[in-house]
Amino acid sequence: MMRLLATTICAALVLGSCTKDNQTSEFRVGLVTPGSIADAAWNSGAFAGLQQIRDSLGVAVSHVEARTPAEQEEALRTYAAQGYSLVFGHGFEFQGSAERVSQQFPATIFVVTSGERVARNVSPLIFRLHEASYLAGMVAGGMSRTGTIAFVGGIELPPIKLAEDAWVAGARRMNPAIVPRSTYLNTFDDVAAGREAALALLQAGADMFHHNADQAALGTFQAVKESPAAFIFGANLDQSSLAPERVLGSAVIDLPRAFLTVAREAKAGGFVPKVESFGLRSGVIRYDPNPALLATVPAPLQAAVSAARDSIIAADTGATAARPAQ
Amino acid sequence: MPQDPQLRSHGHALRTPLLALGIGLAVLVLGLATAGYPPLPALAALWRGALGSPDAILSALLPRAIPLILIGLGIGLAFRAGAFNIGAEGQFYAGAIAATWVGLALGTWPRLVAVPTVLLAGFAAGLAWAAVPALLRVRFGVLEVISTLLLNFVAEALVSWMVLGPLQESKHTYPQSDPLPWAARLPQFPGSRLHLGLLVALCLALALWLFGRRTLAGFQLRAVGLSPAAARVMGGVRPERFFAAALLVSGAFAGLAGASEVSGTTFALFQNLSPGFGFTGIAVALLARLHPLGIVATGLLFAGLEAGAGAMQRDAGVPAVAVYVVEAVVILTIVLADPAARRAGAAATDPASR
Amino acid sequence: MDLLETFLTAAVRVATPLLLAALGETIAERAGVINLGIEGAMLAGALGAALGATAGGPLLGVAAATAAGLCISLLFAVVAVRFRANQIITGTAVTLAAVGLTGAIYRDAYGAEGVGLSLPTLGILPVPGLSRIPVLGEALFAQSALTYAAYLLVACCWWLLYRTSWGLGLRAAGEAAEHARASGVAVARVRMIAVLIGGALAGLAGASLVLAQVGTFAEKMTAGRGFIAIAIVVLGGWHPVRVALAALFFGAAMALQFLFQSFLLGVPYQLFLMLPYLLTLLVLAGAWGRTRAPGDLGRS
Amino acid sequence: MPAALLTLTAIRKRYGSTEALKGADFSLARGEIHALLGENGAGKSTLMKIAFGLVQPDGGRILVDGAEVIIRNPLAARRLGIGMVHQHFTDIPVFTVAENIALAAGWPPSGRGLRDRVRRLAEEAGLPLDPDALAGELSAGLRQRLEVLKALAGHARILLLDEPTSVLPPSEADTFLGLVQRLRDRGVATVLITHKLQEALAVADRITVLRAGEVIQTGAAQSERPETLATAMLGTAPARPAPRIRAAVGEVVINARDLAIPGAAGGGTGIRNASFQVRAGEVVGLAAVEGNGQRELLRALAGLARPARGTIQVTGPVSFIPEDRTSEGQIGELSLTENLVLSQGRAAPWAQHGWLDWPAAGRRAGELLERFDIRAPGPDVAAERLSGGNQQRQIIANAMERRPRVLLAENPVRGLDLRATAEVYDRLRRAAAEGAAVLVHLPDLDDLLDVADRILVLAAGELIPMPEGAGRDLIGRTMLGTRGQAAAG
Repeated sequence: MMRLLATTICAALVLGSCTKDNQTSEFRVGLVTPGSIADAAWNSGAFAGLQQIRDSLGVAVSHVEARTPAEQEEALRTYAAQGYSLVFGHGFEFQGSAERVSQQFPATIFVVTSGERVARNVSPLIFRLHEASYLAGMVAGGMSRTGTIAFVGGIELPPIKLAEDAWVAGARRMNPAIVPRSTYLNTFDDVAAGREAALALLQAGADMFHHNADQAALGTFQAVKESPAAFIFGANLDQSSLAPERVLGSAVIDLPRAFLTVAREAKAGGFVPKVESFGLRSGVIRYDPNPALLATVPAPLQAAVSAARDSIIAADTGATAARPAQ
Repeated sequence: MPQDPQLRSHGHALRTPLLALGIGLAVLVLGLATAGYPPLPALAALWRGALGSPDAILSALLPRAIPLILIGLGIGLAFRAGAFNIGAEGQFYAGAIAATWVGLALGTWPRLVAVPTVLLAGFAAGLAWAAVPALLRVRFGVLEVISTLLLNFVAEALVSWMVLGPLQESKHTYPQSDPLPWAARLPQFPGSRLHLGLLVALCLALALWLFGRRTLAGFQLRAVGLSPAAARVMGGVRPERFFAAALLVSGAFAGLAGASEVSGTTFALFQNLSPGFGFTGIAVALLARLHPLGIVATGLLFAGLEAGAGAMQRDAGVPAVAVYVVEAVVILTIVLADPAARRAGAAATDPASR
Repeated sequence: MDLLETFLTAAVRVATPLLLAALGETIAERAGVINLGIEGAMLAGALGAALGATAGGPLLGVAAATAAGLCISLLFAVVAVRFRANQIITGTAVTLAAVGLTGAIYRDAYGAEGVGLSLPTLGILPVPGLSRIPVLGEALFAQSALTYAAYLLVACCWWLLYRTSWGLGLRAAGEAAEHARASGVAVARVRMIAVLIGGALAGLAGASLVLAQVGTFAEKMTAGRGFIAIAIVVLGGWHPVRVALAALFFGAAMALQFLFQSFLLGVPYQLFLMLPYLLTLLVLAGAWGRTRAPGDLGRS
Repeated sequence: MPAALLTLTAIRKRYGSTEALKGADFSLARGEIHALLGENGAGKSTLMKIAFGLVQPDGGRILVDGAEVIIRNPLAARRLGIGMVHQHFTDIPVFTVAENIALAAGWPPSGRGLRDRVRRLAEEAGLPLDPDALAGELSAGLRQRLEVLKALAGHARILLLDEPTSVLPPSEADTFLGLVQRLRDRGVATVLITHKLQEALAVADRITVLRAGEVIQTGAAQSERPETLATAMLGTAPARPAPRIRAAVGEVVINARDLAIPGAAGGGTGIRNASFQVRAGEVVGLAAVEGNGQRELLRALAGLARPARGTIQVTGPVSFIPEDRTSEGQIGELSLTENLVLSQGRAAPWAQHGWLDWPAAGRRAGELLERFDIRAPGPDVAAERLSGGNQQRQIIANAMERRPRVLLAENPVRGLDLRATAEVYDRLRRAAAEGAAVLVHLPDLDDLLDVADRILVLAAGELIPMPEGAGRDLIGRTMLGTRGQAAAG
């Protein structure tokens, strides 16, 4: 058994050195997602971005799904070893592994979505989705009849917690007495959990919902749809289509646009690693109201939301703050 | 010299796994072709990802194999004694949690002392986690198949609490622990992700092989697994002791795997540390007919399949889910084609163990 | 609706898929087969329900789910019963295959990036009169048709196991296969059918998850409910009525978890996630630990 | 001669390399008791399992009522009116009597209707039995009664009894045979498989002798004589019992005082009170009806069970030969060498400080093959590949290898043919001659009287020593003594 093993490994090493990876100088882009790209949210948005890079820039792209930290690091590393020029690690969890891998592969640019630190060739991509969630919260605060609003989160990750806090702050601005409730599902997969959480929150009196739970939130939409007086705000994508009668608006990250911006810059050469931070000002982050329900939102409230958006954009100096203040 | 029955048919022992692998690949090719992916580039990618370059071997194949081998060794031992441990997943997390806890506290220790201490912590925690089903079985007659399964869910909730609570990193934002200090990290092979855990796994495989083949206790353990009644009546041993000890050690090995993963690969605790090692480990052990050296080979096989699957996604655009089907087909072919693997399991699932 | 009623209603709703799957597993285990593949059968049922409902409404969804569960468990039955391969390992592999297949088919049918499927669901059907009973009425009798089906199936399973000669033969096959054979029970066939019934019910459980609970499909959405069902069977001592109570207990524990989170802050919610499993272990170690498993369970 | 009820013609059956049946013919007439006589392994059970659909023949024909039938499974057999009582109990221990009968008869197991039906069946057959009792909690005699009821439940006209008395004490065996005769009078034709000549001669109308898969002779019972039957069974004249070696009785090596041992799960009385001594050099017989504590006593002496009360002093190495060869006496998957290593534990010369010297163990196993005349290809062959007699020789060899001061044997001849049985008895006597104290339990009282120097009776948890020279009748009555239930039921 051992001898066979040794022979196999030796043979593989020999063969391996023959079939050396074609390390061309061609510009190639890799994407590593922490979950299924069929989630209609965080990961599928990144995949859409990758495809846009392929179509707009005419470069070769590749995608890998890696669910555990070990696999994620391996995936980043393998792309770099194969000579990819730009590799996206789609989530804060890639920060540590990107930093480790980058030291060995200085020629590759690593972009960590929702990352936090800049290294020589590691660039975090920060989406200030909370700016849009804040606007959604304002609408919710102004519209809530019960005075209770609810947030359904997947796992308590920093960007998700930020979005929750901004949502609550927005609602408070319109109604200081608002009661915020929240539930974390500890999963992004379990749709039924998303629905049960929403039903419990409805019982707690909530009539305005926001989420950041990817595909598990599909259950939240379902619960809201079945409850007569409740409304929900989408996250990451424009989710109006999930429940056209009940989605007042969505806090949107235009991932394709952001990915394309970064890739174009990298392809042009002279990419300087920095914190790429996108807020409302960039147009990558948007609060998209559902046009079908726009009429139900009182005009003064709409005006207040517009004003708030303008002032957030005005306050954004374009400087690349490392992290938005918490 | 009387032969170890496990080695009696050398050629035959290898034939079935290879056959199964062949059939698994054939099913993969068929599936790819029907789904519209050109099979040849996909297979080429599979090879590249698993064994295609020194880098693939050192940074993808071998690091992936380490936890699989360690867990497989433990499960193999437990099954031999007739203890059906399907809780390696939970024991792995218990080990990872303990190793992180200890590792974070040892920043100032010399590495030569700190690393073994970290591994030992994982070992002990896995053992303790397995002590619950062992105790429940021996004292209360609760089937370990059930209790180990239940404890997996508890461990998953526990690790989730740890990374958001007591062990959360110092800024209290990310659901992960602080990175382990350098002193608590297993040394890595320069320029690769391969770490010293492999050596530990190989040594343990060798030790287990010697234990099973050359020691009275190892032989008695196998006898207990084959027939607890005969081992008790003829051999004068206490089957429940061997049963419990095997369950404990098997948990300890899974805990050690958790420690080695934290200390050698991820350097921090995460709640999604395991992609299902505990269940793949069962396949690894059974596929090798519970033979410790065979487990090294089958651990590498499954690691190769998974590393290759990554490459199939990367280079050939094959969806990630395809690899689940391939693994399933390989396992099913083996249990179908190999009466010995079938029997190994049969003895192990005998819940009565009377 | 007050808090208690909401909680009880949620408990029954959450318990329904667990109960359906656990009932099926009870039958299989009573025949001596432990089928870890029901997690896969449930997932296949969920996808079947989604495909069926997309094509022809909720009823077709239910039918397709049952068929999908049946297909997956047929694979298990052939390998583990016909060829007598190890049941645990076969079940694990079958679940793995189901995860892969459902993912591939889902991506093929609805696109690689997924969609937020919104499926026609089975609505709530309050039973006239009964649903007015204070406290429990709403919880037990204002549910979807599949919950009532589950109640009915509890009675059916009980009747099948304890009141028919086929059920007697099935229990004999699970207790002592050799002796049952000597008494004229066609053990392999009985086990095969028991596994298929279990698969069909697991498929139905998937349907209830998709069509009665969430109205959508997502990859791996069963999230371990099949394994929980196995724990429920043990907790219920392999008896349909007690299994139903155990399923309700698990449902209640899960519902409680969400309720607590939405009302209490600062308590680590993971503690609630652990609760049902720890309680099951305690119960197993305590009074019900004496409940005997079928004598030949797991022996192929 | 009227058409036979059941006819088996030219039945052939092969298991791997051994030919179990080489074209056997057998016929059962209406209303007769037909004894099927033969050594173990002669093919008696296989022939009857074929008639009951449990085994499919490789060739030959089966006729019921003169019409050819194919019996695919026991269900089909039952439809033809055939019922069978197996050598071992085949009930489901956790089922009630009623449920067990319903299972065999294909009746729906619903409550009161079933209970009445079972009660009626039991009364008609003259075999009263509580329908609600759990099968696993019945005494051996009652459990055998249940087996017969199960066989009769489907209106059986043909009853196949496979060594039905082997699990019964002498008096219950007589009762049972009386019952078979009563059933004949009600029109049930019976095949009685046995290897006991006396039994066949006592109740059968006709006797067929099977040897090595072939029918040697068949004829009316009145015209048979034991000697000719024995010759037909064995092929040669029966072996004469070896001359008894009388050893010098030495010191006390087993000393038990005021023992109380709880009964094993699933029935049995256990031991309530026992004090006795056994000396080196003597063979002591333990006479007891199944389930009267002999199992518990032997196991306690072997150190496998702890007494609830009292003391046991046992000197020197103890060897124990359990009743169930295949499940306790050895591990079939392991080789002879490995079984030897297992049985010797850490005291063996090849186990130094816990490390095993396999070559040394293998050499010793080879020597034992020769010394104990074990016919095996070599010490590396798996124990399960040996014949029953050779397996038992190997178990005895392993037991003797410990050089026991105390040898405990629990029915060490189960399933062995006459020659092998005689050889085992000889080994026990020789062990005593070499200075061991031998305590042996045999279900057959005659054999026990043959082999033992003195008898201890276990009845209802009490140990009663028999005076030397006590006769069969006294011992038999003592065995049943206070235990009325077994006889009356």
